[in-house]
Amino acid sequence: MTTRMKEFQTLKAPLFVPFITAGDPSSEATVDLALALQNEGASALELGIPYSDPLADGPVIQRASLRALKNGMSLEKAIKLVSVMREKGLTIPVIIFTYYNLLLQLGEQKFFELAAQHDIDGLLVPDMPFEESKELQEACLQHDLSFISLAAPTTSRERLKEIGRTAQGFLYCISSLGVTGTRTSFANDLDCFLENAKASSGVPVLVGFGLSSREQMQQFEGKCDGYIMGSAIVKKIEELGPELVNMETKDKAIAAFSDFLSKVVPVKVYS
Amino acid sequence: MTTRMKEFQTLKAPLFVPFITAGDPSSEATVDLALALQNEGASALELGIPYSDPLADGPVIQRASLRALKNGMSLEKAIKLVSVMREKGLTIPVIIFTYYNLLLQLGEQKFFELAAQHDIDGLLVPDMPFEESKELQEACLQHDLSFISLAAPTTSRERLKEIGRTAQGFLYCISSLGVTGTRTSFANDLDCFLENAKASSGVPVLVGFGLSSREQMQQFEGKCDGYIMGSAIVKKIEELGPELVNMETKDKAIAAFSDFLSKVVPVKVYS
Amino acid sequence: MKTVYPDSKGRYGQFGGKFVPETIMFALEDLEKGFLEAINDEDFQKDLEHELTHYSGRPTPLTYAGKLTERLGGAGIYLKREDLNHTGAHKINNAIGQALLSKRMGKKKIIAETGAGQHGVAAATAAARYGLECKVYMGEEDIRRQELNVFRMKLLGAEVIPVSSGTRTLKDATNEAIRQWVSAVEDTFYLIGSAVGPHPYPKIVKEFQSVIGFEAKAQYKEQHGGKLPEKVVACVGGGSNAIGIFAGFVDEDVKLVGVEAGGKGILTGLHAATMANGREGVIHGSLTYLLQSEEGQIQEPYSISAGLDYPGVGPEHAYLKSTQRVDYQCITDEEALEALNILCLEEGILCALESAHAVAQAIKEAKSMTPDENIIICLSGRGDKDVHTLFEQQKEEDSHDH
Amino acid sequence: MKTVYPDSKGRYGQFGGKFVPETIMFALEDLEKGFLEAINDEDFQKDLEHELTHYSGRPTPLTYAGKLTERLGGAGIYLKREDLNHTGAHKINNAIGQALLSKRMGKKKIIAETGAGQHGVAAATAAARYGLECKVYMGEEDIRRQELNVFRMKLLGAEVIPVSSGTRTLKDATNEAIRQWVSAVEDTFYLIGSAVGPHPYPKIVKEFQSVIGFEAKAQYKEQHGGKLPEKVVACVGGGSNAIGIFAGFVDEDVKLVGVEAGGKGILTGLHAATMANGREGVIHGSLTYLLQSEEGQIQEPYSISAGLDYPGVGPEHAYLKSTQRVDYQCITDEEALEALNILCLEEGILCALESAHAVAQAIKEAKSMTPDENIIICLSGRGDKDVHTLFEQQKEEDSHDH
Ligand SMILES: Cc1ncc(COP(=O)(O)O)c(C=O)c1O
Ligand SMILES: Cc1ncc(COP(=O)(O)O)c(C=O)c1O
Repeated sequence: MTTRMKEFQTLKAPLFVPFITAGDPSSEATVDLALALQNEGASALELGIPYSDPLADGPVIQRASLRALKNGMSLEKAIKLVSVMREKGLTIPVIIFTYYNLLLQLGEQKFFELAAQHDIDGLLVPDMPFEESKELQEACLQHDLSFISLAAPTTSRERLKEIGRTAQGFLYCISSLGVTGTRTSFANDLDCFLENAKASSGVPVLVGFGLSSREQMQQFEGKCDGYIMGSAIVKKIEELGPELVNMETKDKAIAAFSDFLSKVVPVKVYS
Repeated sequence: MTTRMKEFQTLKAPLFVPFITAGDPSSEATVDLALALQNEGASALELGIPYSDPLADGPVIQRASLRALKNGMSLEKAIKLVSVMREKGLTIPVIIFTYYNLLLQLGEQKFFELAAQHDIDGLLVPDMPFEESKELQEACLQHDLSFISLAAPTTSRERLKEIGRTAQGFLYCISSLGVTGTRTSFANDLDCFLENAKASSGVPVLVGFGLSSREQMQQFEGKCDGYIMGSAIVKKIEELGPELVNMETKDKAIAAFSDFLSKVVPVKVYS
Repeated sequence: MKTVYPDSKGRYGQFGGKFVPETIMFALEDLEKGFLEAINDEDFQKDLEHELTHYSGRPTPLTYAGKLTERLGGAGIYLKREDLNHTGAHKINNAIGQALLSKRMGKKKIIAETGAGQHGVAAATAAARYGLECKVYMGEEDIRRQELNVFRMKLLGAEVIPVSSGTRTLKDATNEAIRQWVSAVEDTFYLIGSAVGPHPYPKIVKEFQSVIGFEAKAQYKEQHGGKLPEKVVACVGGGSNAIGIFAGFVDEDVKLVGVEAGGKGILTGLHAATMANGREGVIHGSLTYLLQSEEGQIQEPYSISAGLDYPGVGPEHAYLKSTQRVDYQCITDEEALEALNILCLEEGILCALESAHAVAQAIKEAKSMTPDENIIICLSGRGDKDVHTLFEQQKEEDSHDH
Repeated sequence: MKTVYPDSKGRYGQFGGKFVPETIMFALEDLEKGFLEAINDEDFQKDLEHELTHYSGRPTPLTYAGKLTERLGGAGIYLKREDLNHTGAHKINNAIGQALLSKRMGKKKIIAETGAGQHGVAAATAAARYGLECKVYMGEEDIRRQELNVFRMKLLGAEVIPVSSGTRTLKDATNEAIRQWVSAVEDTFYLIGSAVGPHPYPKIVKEFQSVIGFEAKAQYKEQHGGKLPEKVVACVGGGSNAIGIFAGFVDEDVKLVGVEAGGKGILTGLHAATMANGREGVIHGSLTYLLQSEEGQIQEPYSISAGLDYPGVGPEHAYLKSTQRVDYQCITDEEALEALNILCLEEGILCALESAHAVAQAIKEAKSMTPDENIIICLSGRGDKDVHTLFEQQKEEDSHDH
């Protein structure tokens, strides 16, 4: 585990982990957005790698992926971009969110080398369930990276125990069935699920998938250690896209983004 | 048998029986054409009744049928037209050439009444083969009409004997397989067929189907008693059609028709 | 009650016969001789059965339509699945039979008529399989409307010959095929597509289609402890699928229903309801019921299903109507379309528009029958060929709705 | 030599597995449990067999292609006639199996993906027959190209849902179906269309398609005094028809050949030759050979036959390639078209463009074999669906000629 991640784990609840897609609307903007997120209280950053076939993502992140792919973004470039962020002052942990195939094609060896060189803290592979991930999880351990595991309301209690037991960094609890994207109602037995998750794991338990407002987060207050927010943020970036890539409007756009964030980041967030 | 038909049977070879479609290009023209045919040496006239589905006819007569149908020609009207021809001086036998269905719908009774009223001499039903025609043949006999039978090169010798034996008016020997229409070569064993036909029948044996020139007829010289000519004549009528229905050009067209006939009627024809 | 027709003249009562030019009489006699020899030849029967089984995929199933039955709440519905035949309809039974007969008679060339192209494709298929040269006569109007079927026949190696006479449709193509046969009888076999035409064609086609009825009967009996169904329903264009399935049941105590195309309704004049609305007449060499003018000119029929719009009907049907052995009914375009939809939704079977007429009639009749009674429908063909028509129909309706 | 894969993780050697979001892991486990229970349940097996026999028309024939064999002058050619199935291809075997499984598992709703619409129609068909609600995900691009198949699915009562993500084709429709499944796993069954996807799908699809192979084997043996053919050839898109027919022969001494779509030629980059030209990667939850960019973005494949242009391939094929048990070859568009034509002309069978790839490969191989050797080709489907493509192709060629 990196020091950054260790620090992250000691932060007071509620933690806040936003997701953005690397390269959307541009590499430069991604750096600025990451910094803005940190400024507005992000505890860590999930940096999504654009993929042609993002099985776990809804339309908002699908569109972001397409835009980023058009900009030539790749797993390797995204990792390298983190060094730029660090140079500009990013200190929170960065978790690379990538579909397995991209990792497979880059090669695990190469990935770990790049991750070390560019100050990466964690890895999340949304299409690599627990059963398939043992080896990769161990390799991450060896390379000081946190392999972020996911659990869903449909995950059986036994599995949840196993997942929780070996979880690194934090445990990503999926708040609803379906893909990423903002939604208004959540799985019913979520409370019970979160209780079990917390009971089984020694790392912070974060809730994500479909969170788009402070009010939604408040439903989970006390039942988890923090929140992950993706589509709502990516959607805002989509809106601001043209302004973000225009030198003249960029600053105004970042300000608007920060303003938006200030309204959604969970209250009492440590910053 | 009518007196006209009896007289016809005594004419010296070669007999010449032209075919025209009633109502093509108009009822009036049909009368004029019939008279022109008589003038140019026709021994009898086959008056074709237009039909929607003329199974035994080639394209030339099919087209004539369509034209005549458009002019509203029917079996009944065609029969009545013969009275007009007679008034204008037609003395040769007239044979009604009709597909069976038209006769069936008119009703045999009605047909015989009309035939008697309008000086019809014979009946030819191209889709009524020997087996099916016994009753009709007898009915014709009773009504003094000659029922014209057909024989083909493919007709077996036995059948030919039967057909010949009961033939009325004349025996129509089909010179080639296929439908009506001008053609250049004829069935091979035609000589043999005609010999058998002559041997088996007591009426004149006429050859038809596909004859279009004097030269073709000469091939059969001495082997038959005469010729039937259809498509070649109907084609000429088709050509002259517009002129035949125009009062101003009608006489010229009839003259042209007569001129054409003078070149195709068999030589040494009795007139 | 055993059937004894047709008589030696090819008559079914007053119907049928051979009303053809003398030039083909010889060929018809030759054909009858060849046919009788063939069906009495064990080797021929074996070949035929082999091909039906191993090439066309017979026996076709008898499918119980459970959901449809439940929806109707009356008689049980069984479907004789001719749609599962190679090329998608019962037509191939006959095409294979006649093509094998042609081969046995030493005729290397076949000719056929076609309307929408179904029989043309079946004939071309059999010709390809048995190494025969094939010419298909098709009305110019039909060629224009059915370019894909024309293309398909060509793929199968057949020559498609446009017919420009008359109304340029099926009846004219049939006339032309007969005319052309006349001029080539020696080496050419005329492969007719339905139980129509001069004797012995209706008999031949019935023979080759009767496999439908005998199979269905055996299958039904096996599924029902030897009992017979109460009713058998089939659509009637020329009448080959109907006569084929009836063949298994006509000598039994089973009600038979033939369904003609009522088109836009009998009163509109736009229909192909030959037996409901035709008069006795001669078409394609056969005396039968016929749609015709007062004076006897043959009229163009209409139906949404191309396979039913024949102005005549096979002579045996005319006879079965005259003896009241078979009940003939009409189904309109609209009713057929609805039945097609229902069958699709309930059983996942997209049937031919022709067959949908039989389905529609069965739906009507099932409702007034009891659940212990059963109806077999002859599902003569699949609806793939009709999807385009249905699609256009839908678009039209949609546009009316707005 | 008995097959023992997949292992408990769904792996065929290094291939296969379940690379899916955690949210569906539960559903996959549930599915595997349900599947294993079903196939060990005699009643289920009886139901399945009943439906295959009495609804879809199995067994499909094994047709000896005598004229084709003679023309080639080499090995004898036999055709396993999946084209004679209800809806015209092997796809229905699997759709019926999975739909019955869905019903047995108490799931009243099914979802399916479709490319050109073949599997969508099969799924909608089975859904109608078994009273399931059906949603079919289809790329917007494919919807535009295949409006008649879309219409057909609607006729069958299915809802067709346009997918606008990615390239708006099959792979995206599959992604979307999986995504949607995630959000409705409780009452919804995902009916996948080929031997692809996360475990246990490849296993399930193989199970339901293996009827092809076992039938073919029994039929061949019966026709040949218990002997086996020398070779079995099948086309490979996702690989379901191939894995189905191979299932009957993989444990025997029979050469197996899988045929991928070579498109316009491997060198042009326009092809769907996943195994010839792809690298290991993950698609739709399965580790397999995959057409992808250097960096791992999935690439759009190309083939004239819509059913073969899948960028991945079932994991068992990847494994069978790695062990060299099966020989995988490529056939170009042009070769497939020629084979389709030849089969049409020689046997009167218009096969699907997909199947034509297998025919083309068999034609190549037959020539270098001896007349006492035999090849079975899996004729996976009929070509009716392709007539329009062939027609346009022909028009294009004709215009080049002038
Ligand atoms: C599927 C189908 N059913 C029925 C018919 C009507 O023909 P018949 O009355 O000869 O069975 C046709 C004719 O093309 C057809 O294609
Ligand atoms: C007729 C036919 N054959 C083959 C295929 C390819 O699928 P698979 O490789 O799963 O058999 C398809 C797919 O649509 C098809 O329709």
